Amino acid sequence: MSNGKKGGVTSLIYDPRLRSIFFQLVAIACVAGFFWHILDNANTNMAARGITTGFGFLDNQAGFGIIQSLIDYTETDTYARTFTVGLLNTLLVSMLGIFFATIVGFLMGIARLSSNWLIRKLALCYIEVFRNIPLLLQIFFWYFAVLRALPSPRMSMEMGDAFFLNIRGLYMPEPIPGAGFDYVWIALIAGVVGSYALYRYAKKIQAETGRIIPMFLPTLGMIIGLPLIVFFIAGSPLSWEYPVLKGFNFTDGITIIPEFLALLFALTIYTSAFIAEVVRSGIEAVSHGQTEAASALGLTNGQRLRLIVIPQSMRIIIPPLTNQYLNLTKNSSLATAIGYPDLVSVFAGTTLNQTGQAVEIIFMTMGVYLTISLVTSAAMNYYNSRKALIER
Amino acid sequence: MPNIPSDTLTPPQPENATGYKPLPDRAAPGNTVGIIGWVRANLFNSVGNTILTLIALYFIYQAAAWFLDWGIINADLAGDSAEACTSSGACWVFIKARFPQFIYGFYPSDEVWRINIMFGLFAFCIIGLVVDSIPGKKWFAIFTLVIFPVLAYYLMLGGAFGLEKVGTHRWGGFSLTLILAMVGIVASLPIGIVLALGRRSEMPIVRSICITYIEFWRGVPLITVLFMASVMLPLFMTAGTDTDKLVRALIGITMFQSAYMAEVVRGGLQAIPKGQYEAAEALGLGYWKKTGLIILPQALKLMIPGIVNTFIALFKDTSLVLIIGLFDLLAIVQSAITDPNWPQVSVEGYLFVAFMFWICCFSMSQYSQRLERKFSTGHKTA
Amino acid sequence: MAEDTAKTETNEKNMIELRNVNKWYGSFHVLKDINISVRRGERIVICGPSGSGKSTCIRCINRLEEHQEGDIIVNGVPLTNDLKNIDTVRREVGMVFQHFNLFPHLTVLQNCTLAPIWVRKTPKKQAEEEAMKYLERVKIPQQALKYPGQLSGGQQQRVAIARSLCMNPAVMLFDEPTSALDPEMIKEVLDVMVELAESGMTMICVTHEMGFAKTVADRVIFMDEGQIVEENEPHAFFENPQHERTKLFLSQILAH
Amino acid sequence: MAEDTAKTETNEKNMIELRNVNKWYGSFHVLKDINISVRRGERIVICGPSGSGKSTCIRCINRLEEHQEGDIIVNGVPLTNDLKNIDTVRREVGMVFQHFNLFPHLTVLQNCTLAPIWVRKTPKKQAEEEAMKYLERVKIPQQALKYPGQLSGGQQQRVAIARSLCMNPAVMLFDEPTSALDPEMIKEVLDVMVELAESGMTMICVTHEMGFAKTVADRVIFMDEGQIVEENEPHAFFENPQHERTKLFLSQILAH
Amino acid sequence: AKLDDVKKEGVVKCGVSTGLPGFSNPDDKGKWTGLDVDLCKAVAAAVLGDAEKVKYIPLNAKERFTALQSGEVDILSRNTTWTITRDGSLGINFAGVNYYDGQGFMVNKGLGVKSAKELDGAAICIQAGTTTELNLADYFRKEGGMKYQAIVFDTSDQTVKGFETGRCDVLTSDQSQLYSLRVKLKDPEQAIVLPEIISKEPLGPAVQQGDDQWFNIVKWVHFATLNAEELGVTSKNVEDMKKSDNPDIQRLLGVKDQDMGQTIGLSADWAANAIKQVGNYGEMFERNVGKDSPLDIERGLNALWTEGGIQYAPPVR
Ligand SMILES: Nc1ncnc2c1ncn2[C@@H]1O[C@H](COP(=O)(O)OP(=O)(O)OP(=O)(O)O)[C@@H](O)[C@H]1O
Ligand SMILES: Nc1ncnc2c1ncn2[C@@H]1O[C@H](COP(=O)(O)OP(=O)(O)OP(=O)(O)O)[C@@H](O)[C@H]1O
Ligand SMILES: [Mg+2]
Ligand SMILES: [Mg+2]
Repeated sequence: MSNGKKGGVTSLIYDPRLRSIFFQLVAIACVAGFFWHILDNANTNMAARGITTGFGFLDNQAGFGIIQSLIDYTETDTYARTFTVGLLNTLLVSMLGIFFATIVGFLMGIARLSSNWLIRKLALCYIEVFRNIPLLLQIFFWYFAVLRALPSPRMSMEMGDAFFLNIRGLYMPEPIPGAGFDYVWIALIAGVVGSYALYRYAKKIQAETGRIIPMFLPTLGMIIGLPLIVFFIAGSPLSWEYPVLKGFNFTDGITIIPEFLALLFALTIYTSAFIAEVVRSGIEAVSHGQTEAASALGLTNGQRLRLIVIPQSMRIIIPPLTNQYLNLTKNSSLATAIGYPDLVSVFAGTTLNQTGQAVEIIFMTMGVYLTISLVTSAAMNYYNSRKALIER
Repeated sequence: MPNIPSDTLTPPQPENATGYKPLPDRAAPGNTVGIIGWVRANLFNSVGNTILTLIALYFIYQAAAWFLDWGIINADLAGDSAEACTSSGACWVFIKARFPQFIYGFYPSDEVWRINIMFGLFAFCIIGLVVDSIPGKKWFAIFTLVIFPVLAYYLMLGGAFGLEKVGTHRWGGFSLTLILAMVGIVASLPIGIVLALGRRSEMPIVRSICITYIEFWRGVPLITVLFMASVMLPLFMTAGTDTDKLVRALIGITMFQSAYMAEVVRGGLQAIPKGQYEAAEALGLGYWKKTGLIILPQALKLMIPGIVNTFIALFKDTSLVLIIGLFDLLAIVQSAITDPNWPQVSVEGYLFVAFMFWICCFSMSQYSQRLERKFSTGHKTA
Repeated sequence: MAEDTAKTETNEKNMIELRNVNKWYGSFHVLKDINISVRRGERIVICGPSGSGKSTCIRCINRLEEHQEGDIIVNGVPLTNDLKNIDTVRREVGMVFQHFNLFPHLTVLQNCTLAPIWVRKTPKKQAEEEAMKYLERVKIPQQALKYPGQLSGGQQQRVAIARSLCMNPAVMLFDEPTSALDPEMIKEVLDVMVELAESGMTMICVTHEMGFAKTVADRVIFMDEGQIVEENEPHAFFENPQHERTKLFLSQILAH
Repeated sequence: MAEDTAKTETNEKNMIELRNVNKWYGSFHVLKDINISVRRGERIVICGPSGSGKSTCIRCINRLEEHQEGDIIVNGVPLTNDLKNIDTVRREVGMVFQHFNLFPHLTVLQNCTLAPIWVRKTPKKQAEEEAMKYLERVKIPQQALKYPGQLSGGQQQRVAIARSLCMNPAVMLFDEPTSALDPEMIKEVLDVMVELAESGMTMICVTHEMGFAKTVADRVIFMDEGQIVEENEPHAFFENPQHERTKLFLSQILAH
Repeated sequence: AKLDDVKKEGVVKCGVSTGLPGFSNPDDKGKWTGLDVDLCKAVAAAVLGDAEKVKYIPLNAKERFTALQSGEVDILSRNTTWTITRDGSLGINFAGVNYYDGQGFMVNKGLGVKSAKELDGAAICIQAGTTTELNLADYFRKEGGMKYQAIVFDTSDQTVKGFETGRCDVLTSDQSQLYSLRVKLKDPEQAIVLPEIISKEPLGPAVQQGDDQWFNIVKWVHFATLNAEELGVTSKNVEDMKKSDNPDIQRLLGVKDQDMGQTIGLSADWAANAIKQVGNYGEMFERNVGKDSPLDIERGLNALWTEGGIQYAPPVR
């Protein structure tokens, strides 16, 4: 509130600023009292039950196995490491989920606006079915009803001795880069840099002469072709480690466990239904007049999309899209229901159970998700403030 | 004016220049109207679309054929035990046999009438609220939000009015799902209103407290909240406080949900034009009277679609209580599926749950979309 | 009651008094040294180009906006941060807005009785009777049970006037009450206002309806860029404006 | 280039030629046997009651709508399903819409240079210079770096006109360019259009601004129910309409 | 104190497993049966005089300790292994061992595996949050770094289902559980339990720390059922036995002014009630997991000390 004006008889209770200070003090007192109360309770309760506090437990040996880990992990590692393993697994499934959900969601959103009635209605069915069924149920469905129907390892479905699909998961060959593979990486980097340079050059040429240099094929060539050529010149320095059936299971190669597949399927499909709606409304929000105006100026179909429709609809799409990404990340915690070893499952689940350090563990777990959310929202607000259409 | 040859000033006169008669409408060229026109325009208007149409038709045919075959033609419906499932199709007998359990959970079968009454009352409330032609929406709303919960509480729990007490550990199935969602919404609404008002307050500390609360709960997954409620809440309570598992879950859900509700309420408050606040102030109404008499009554109406949408989200999310060991609809079906007495019935079971959830969520979302459309046209003119 | 004492005290004095009022929106100086005194029963018209601060000025009088310097005294009560004074002043001052701001969820009658019942604590019955009286005065008693959304703009504005009158204000403020109306409706609202003016109500009215100004105003105040440029009785103001700015403004207005 | 040859070929002929054009929306017959020829430099005003098919008619000319029967030939290029022809025609024809349809995410200057750069492949610098020339012509060069959202309606419509002019069209189509504007702004847009007309641009303009029609039109076409009812030079059209339907329409318009 | 609370509420809140035949399992009508269930019933009979005054709260492995800590259950009788960390840092007390168990493996017959040592590389189904999860890791490390994949499930139902559908080759759990889970299989014959026992798993009821009276009650109800078996007191003959002159029996059944119940805050006929309504340990065992049950588990370690087992109860005196 701005400066008020003095004078007159000001009785204190009627001064709005004093009132506001008073209310705020009361609010602080309530919140502080509440926290003090529960902390006090927690302390007495934990003391009474002989529960130790603190983060010391993180250095203790975990002693249990985790089926999927992106970093080296054995049972002798510490709980701190199980935390990292879980976090990485959460990030892995979230990132891939986001990637696929975006693709499927955009396809469905665009299908929803197709000129083909049948496609439009099919997309509508897809959206209405999948977003109105609980995600957990979808996860169960994929895991317990669909993937469970796959054959046993000995009867795997196979593709060319390289890919095997069975109830234990999907097995794929693992690429082992040999000597000289580094050159391929260098070529790839060179390709990316080259493409960027070409992009800058093309822009300059267009500004100066108006000539439009085609970008698609050269970029493709530089980013994919160049590394490929280098790869073959270097004598194909890449070997594959094929999965083999040894004893009970396939070993070697890359294994994708069914828990992961089920979670990924369910997250992708569920979220893509929401993304499709986001995309549809984003595109519909660009008025028909805009496309008409662009056509009337003689822009081609592709230019219309690239220069007019997409830039405008992306502004509308991106904030709710980010929300969906956050939802997906949070929803990945349902992994615990089927035993995919994500953060909640290994840390807030097994670790909590082994150590009994409920407060610390839940606190850390929530902290992780909260950090992800807040950082993303902050980035989003920044983006919005940059991209908001300027009005008067 | 540029010089234009004089003959152009009298343009070629059409034949009907002297006596204008409206031409009759002609029918459009045959291939652009009617069913054929529609099919051409909507299904086969280009090569790409034709291919898409054919592919889509093929898939629809496949799916429909499979479902007809598995779910209807070859399905078993008669009988009441696993032995009745002999054919290759779906075993709907399973659903039939377990249906009461799916709906009522472990509620004692002699007392099930109580749940039925609750369902009946609930349907009564909903019909009263949703059907436009029924007057007295305000009273229905008050009944639903205030009286119905009390009635339902005593009906379900018993222990008073001569009703046998049925502990919450025997609640389950669809009725539990409904209870979780209802309580979640009804309890989070007032908290959400307070939070939203706080978030719009001019007092920085109150505002930041509310923002912190809202952003905190919106930033964490519900499942961690449920974990917290089930694992940590007992630690935070004074020793010896009786904490029923269901109550703890409900506390968690309510805290979580109130943050989302606060955002819905805020949306409603923001939609009220500034002039309404000013007019109320100019009439001498203080903050609480202004809010209670002018702003909230209008905002609440605008919030209904938002509330329904939150309700849908919550309704789906209640299935997570399975993870902390409550037997909602999904959990009870899930555990029934593992019954060794029944053969492979997981697809049937999941389909049944999916169908129940879908029907509820889909009809609610249609309702909220209808309301949104109504408000988007209605409010401007009002 | 405090207000009663306040009233008797200032009975002979000015009803509204603005002394060297200054106001800023952020760093934008919107009101500059405004001095206005309005006697009981006086009718003032404020005019001026868009953005000149007219609305801000009268919104300060019932504290919808806070001023930062100078004194505003309404019916002897100074407007300070004291909530009690603000309440007292708002009961004395009725306000009619450009966009009516009726409460769409309440009937016309409820709109009118809301403040008497909740602020003045009048019994409902009595409040309704009084409200009907005022609705008759603005010539729409038959609409009492309708909702604002069902009325035309002119009718809505008349309800807004009746709603203010129900609080028995000592002063009425009007902020461009006719500018959101279709031409046919302007007249019916102006008629009500003229009738009100003739009954001796103290009024401050921001309007560009020069006909109205000429008919009823005791004084016309012309504002520009947050300042009072000229202040005169209507005849002199229109026939013989003193300042170039006023002349320019009048030429534009009258050309319409 | 194809367009150049096309131009030379038809230099002496009609710029736009509609022959027995028929169009249906679904089964609704919206254009019935429309015949219009527009010579280079001619200025046509189309008027008629709402729903009579005026917009549809001019939207067919740059193929925003497809017609089902008859021929439309623009600058010698027939409008068929051939995408190349459509492109050629659209480059020749500028269009100004009722609701401006500026691109809100681009500055005024970018709005104007977009099509020259991407369609005509003009170097950016040159495109900007030309755009500034046209912006000066519509009297808003100083707004070049603002976004459309920051401009008033009249200014936006002038930008829309400049944007079309930047493509150097042979013909300009206007679809009720002033009807979404506030009265003060109508004039500034009409001024620009009159100036454009006087410079010899071929124009077809759907409008109800009869003043404009009288000042600049070479011919006025009156449409009703998808047909051309009357076609005459403005003087004759307004003073001495031939048909009852026209008379009725004019009496309504002029009463305003 | 807990005893007063229980008396006031008139019901013993008993935390049991969500479904483990032989130990705690609801039947079609929702009636709970099993060894763990019987222990709660015995406590209810001793404290309240009525074995049916029990409220069963099904818990999965992850939530069981919280439920006990928070007082949601009065007794956790849920095949829970007694370990030092659980005593030490979870704030709970084990009141005895009602089943001496050890962790074992169950495999599909078709795999042809005869010993746990052949399990290198196997996928192993396991229930999350159990000591078995930890023992397993130890065992495979001890056996020269054999590899395995742990597939964890939330409930034992899911674990069995996972094993049955082939998600894993091996199911590991306490041996008693293996037998009981095996009955749940569609074809129990398809699975065999391997002979190795890789850990000690003393299973027993647990109570919250800090209430010694309640701790004693639970402990001594269990001992009473053991003593009853040792003394030959059964649910059938308990009334007759009240007339016995054996002072041990008299003290146990609280007849002839031998009121031992009061020392732990109960009435004199506490043990008599429990035995009459639920039976002695031997009866409970045979009824639920032994000869008279589909599980058909040998007494083995769980035989009385007098019969070569290690079930040994302190005297009632
Ligand atoms: N809340 C505000 N914050 C900042 N500036 C404001 C605010 N309200 C009004 N202004 C500015 O203060 C100036 C005076 O506004 P005011 O509404 O009093 O003008 P007015 O004379 O009533 O104009 P009009 O005839 O258009 O209603 C204007 O320049 C306006 O832009
Ligand atoms: N996309 C469409 N689908 C179906 N009917 C349409 C469509 N667009 C226009 N119409 C109908 O075609 C008729 C002519 O429309 P058009 O917009 O050309 O009229 P107009 O003369 O421009 O009217 P106005 O003066 O209101 O702009 C109207 O009856 C209209 O309802
Ligand atoms: Mg104003
Ligand atoms: Mg039109």
